[in-house]
Amino acid sequence: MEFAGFGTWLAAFLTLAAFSFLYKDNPFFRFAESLFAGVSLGYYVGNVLNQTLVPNLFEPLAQNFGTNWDLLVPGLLGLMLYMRAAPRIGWISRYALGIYVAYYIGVDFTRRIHGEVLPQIARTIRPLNSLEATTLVSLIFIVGVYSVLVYFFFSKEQNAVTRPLARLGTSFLMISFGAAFGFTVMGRVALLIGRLNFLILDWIYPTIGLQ
Amino acid sequence: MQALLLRLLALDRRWIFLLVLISVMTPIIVPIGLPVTTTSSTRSAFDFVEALQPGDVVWLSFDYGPSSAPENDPMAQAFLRQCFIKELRVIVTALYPLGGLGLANQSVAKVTAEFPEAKYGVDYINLGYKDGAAAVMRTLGQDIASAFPTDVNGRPVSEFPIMQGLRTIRQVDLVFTASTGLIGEWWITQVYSQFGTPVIIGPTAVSAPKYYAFLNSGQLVGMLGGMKGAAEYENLLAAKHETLGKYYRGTKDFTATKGMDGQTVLHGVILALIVLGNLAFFLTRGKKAGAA
Amino acid sequence: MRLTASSLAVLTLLLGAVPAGAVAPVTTPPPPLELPAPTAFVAVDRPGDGGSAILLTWTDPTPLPEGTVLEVRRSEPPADEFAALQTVKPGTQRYVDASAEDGKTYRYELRVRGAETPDSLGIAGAVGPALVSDPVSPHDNWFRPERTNSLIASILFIALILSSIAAARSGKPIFIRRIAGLNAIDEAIGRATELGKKVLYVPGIQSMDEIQTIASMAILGHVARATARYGTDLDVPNRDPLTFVSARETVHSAYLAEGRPDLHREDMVHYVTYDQFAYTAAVSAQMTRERPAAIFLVGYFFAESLILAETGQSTGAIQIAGQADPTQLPFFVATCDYTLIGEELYAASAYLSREPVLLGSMRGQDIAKGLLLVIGIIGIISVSLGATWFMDLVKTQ
Amino acid sequence: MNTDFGRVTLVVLFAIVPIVGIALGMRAPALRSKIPLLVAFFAGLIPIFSMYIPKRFLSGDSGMSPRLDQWLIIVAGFALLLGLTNVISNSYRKISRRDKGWPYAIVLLAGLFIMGGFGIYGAISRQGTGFLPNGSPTPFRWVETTVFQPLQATIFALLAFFMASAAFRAFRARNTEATILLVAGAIVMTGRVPLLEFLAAPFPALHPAAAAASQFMGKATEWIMDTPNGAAQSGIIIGAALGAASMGIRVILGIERGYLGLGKGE
Repeated sequence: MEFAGFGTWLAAFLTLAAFSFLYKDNPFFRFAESLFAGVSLGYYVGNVLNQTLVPNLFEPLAQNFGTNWDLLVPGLLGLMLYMRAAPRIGWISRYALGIYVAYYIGVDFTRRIHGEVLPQIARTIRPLNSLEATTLVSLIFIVGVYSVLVYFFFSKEQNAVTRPLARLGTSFLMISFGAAFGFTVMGRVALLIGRLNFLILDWIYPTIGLQ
Repeated sequence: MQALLLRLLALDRRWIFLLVLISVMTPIIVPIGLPVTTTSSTRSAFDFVEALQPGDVVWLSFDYGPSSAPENDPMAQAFLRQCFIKELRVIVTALYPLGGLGLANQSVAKVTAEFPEAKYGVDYINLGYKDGAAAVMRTLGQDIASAFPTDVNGRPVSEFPIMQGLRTIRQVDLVFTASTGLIGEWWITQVYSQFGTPVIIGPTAVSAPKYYAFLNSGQLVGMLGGMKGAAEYENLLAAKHETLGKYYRGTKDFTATKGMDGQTVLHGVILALIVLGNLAFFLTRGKKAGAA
Repeated sequence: MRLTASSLAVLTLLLGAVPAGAVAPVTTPPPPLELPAPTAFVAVDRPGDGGSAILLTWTDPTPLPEGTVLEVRRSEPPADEFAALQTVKPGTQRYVDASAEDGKTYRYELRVRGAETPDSLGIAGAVGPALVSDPVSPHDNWFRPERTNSLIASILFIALILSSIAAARSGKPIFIRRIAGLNAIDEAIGRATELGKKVLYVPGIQSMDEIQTIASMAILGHVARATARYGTDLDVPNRDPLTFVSARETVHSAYLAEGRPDLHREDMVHYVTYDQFAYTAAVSAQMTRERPAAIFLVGYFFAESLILAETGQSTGAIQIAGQADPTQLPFFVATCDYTLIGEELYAASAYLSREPVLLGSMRGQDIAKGLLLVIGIIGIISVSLGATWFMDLVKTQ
Repeated sequence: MNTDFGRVTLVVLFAIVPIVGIALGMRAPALRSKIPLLVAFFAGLIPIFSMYIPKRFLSGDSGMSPRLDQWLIIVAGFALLLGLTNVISNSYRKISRRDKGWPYAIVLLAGLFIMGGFGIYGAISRQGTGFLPNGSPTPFRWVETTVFQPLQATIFALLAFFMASAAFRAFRARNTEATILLVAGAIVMTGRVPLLEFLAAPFPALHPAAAAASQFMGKATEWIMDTPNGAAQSGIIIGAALGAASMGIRVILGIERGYLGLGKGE
């Protein structure tokens, strides 16, 4: 139990050291920041080994080479990345980086048209044929989307029609940014509540014997 | 006066920081208990779950890490309680790489302790964490067992009655993702769009605005926006199911409803600062113009 | 006892059909039910899938007596016996057998099955006449028909971009409107040069699988050429290792292109750590300690956006931010001098380089936006006139 | 040995062709960029075809597209070592040169080697990085919960402070656009929390009015988030998606190649 108590004290010390950055840069913060950089990198080394390379590469190769022999290729591609260290054959790393980038760009491409452009434009296709409040809301929504799109026209000089539309688009953008900012305050405060809960409920209260 | 206003405009940020600290810390020590109003996105999520039938299968995914736990934990726990009281069958997963599984284990352990009649493997199962959320979701549309061959304890999923006959995510009646970052969105674009399984999302307050787009286009059943959404859900739940009330009226542990106290005070403080800043801005600007 | 899903479903139905606390009658068993048969029962390979699935469709008989379910049974050669596969709630009228195997031929049987009553527990309820399907075997398919519209849209878009690029290459001049945030880049680097301070370029925290990072690399190339020209110091801290590799290549080739390999140092681009917030803490601390004159925050950012931008703001640097995803834009707009919003991030490389190929593809994007506006307006008019089919054209699955 | 069509094609495209390309590139510098771009082109086409073609060799569980995805997760895993060597060599240089703040470089390396060491030990001993069979945490896990997570959460929590200071400075009615931003932000901040009820708490007579006003602000917030905000978000998403898709085409076709350190002509 002593050990657990030590852990809480250590965590509390690091929490306070990190918060001290708000006042100014200081040796405690610098210590915490350097430790954090080192430990986090070590964490990911452990994580990548245990969660990525062992289950996805070493275990499949060791357990069932016949089915997974092709996994030698990503190992090879991974090694190609390191060729960057040798200036004269650094260009070999382009193979690995090129394949990596292009594959995910391909995945992304389909997602953009299929999952974003079409559904979002479909959202604007709403009937405007009745005199109700919802029609007005639909109209505002449609005008908002289309005017923002007009704002994003780059290759045409703005004229008497598009200039006011683009300005209207800017107004929609500003409403959105203001509103999203205001909306987010909550989430950020929640994080602070989480830390203060730890400091007060898990560290100070037990330490002073209050529960 | 003029000098004071100018000083206010150039106020050292550290005074604001101190004010923030005091206003959030006070309600944790001295709770207030303010009322919460319900938004329609939370209500539609709640109603959808209420309309499910006993035995329906729901999927609860812990797609967040410790940093957003104060927001996401209460949502996941409220949803889990609702599932157990409605006798839904729950499949739990964690797709967030940094500590998602730990939080899932904690919440599941906490809530299942409250419902001793819920049987592991029959009424719920914890499939654990899997790397590569987007790819996992694509696989779920083909074959759940190939994405999650074993449960969190390493036992083959085929051993558990709850997984019998459940081959793909298409057969699941609802996905609930408590999420931060991109994973929540993938449930919509990878799972709802491609396999049609309804999705409720409990995002952090910061990503919530993005999901209104999906909510409006009908790609989402409902949404619990941040801690406020979680507090709304807690209130709806406590009002509908008397027996659950006790978890939301205690003083010992943290609930979203309590978190809302600190939120309210701090929002008030920030708004007051903005008003003061603008007053000072206009008064000094007027003076400068007059002097010129 | 191990319950299967199908028996659970039956049980569920049973519990729903029987009032709680009903006392089992001790009299004679109930008279045999005359159950109807479903119609239009068809079993086909499920279209547009990767195999291993058979789609069954039918029409429920009307009226369907209360408390009945539809039972799907399957036989696979060489055995001719039908074995129970699944029971389906009334009203579903379709079932996908996802346990079929490619290359095997199956036949399916469908019938209405009466609910079991408490007095005959364990005894199968009455069954209606069975329909039997033609033999069918599953296989993988060449096309997903439900994605026709997105395929057409993608092909049209690719054709549009490529033809715009071809037109631009043939020398057609292309106008581009002013983008303040991009004009400010040279101004910011100029100020850093005057003050003799460094330029800090943060390329977001995502890897090279994110297209915003690639757009950021294009802008980094431009920034690095400017710092090479002016002899200003440049610093690029990285969170993602692949982005780190790419940033190194980009900066190195920019200094070579400007003919200043002498000014280039390998450690201009350095790696920090893989953790989002450890990276944020390190970069924020670096801002307060080194006080760069110009800070670029361009790429894909998450929650760290405001920590970085607000810390940078407090150091008095000129800050230029850019992100295509909308979530972090409010914070950049609130704290930075200039922000590239959404598509402006992708327009940057065309704007900065004025290369015909890039200008041409930007022109293609504009035409696509114009087409979308036209489609949207036609859509609104047609749904307002009651044509609901229009929505099906743009709906994706 | 698995010799499915898809599997073999992947190996040919992304192992045999690169190896041949490297051999050719040793002699002909022009091929040092052309063949990588050609190989990348094929890598980009695979997921696009897989989107529309459900054939098993391409899109099945271990078809070409999912398999390439699995490969690349491994490649990304290898990349971390590059970052790691960079950090170690930079820190080492700092310490040996006694640069300003060099003791902190020792702290960094100590954290890295301790945590990394626990992780490597976990992988070799098959103990993993979670809990031991007796339920107690592994050393890796212990450092994770007492050092790593508290620091992560605290740096994240700094945002609460920065939100307040940024709001104080940015939400000023300097011009029309800033005023729109301010008004929208203020309405939403009021509507998100029961602020009006809180303010009316000391005055019982005002309670119903405050509750009604609070309800109204909540509705207004929802409307703003839904309609004008939702519209602007949709607009940004559509524009950005077109920009991204067009950039994607350029990358796959090898027109945009700066990320590989390649100029136009290369």
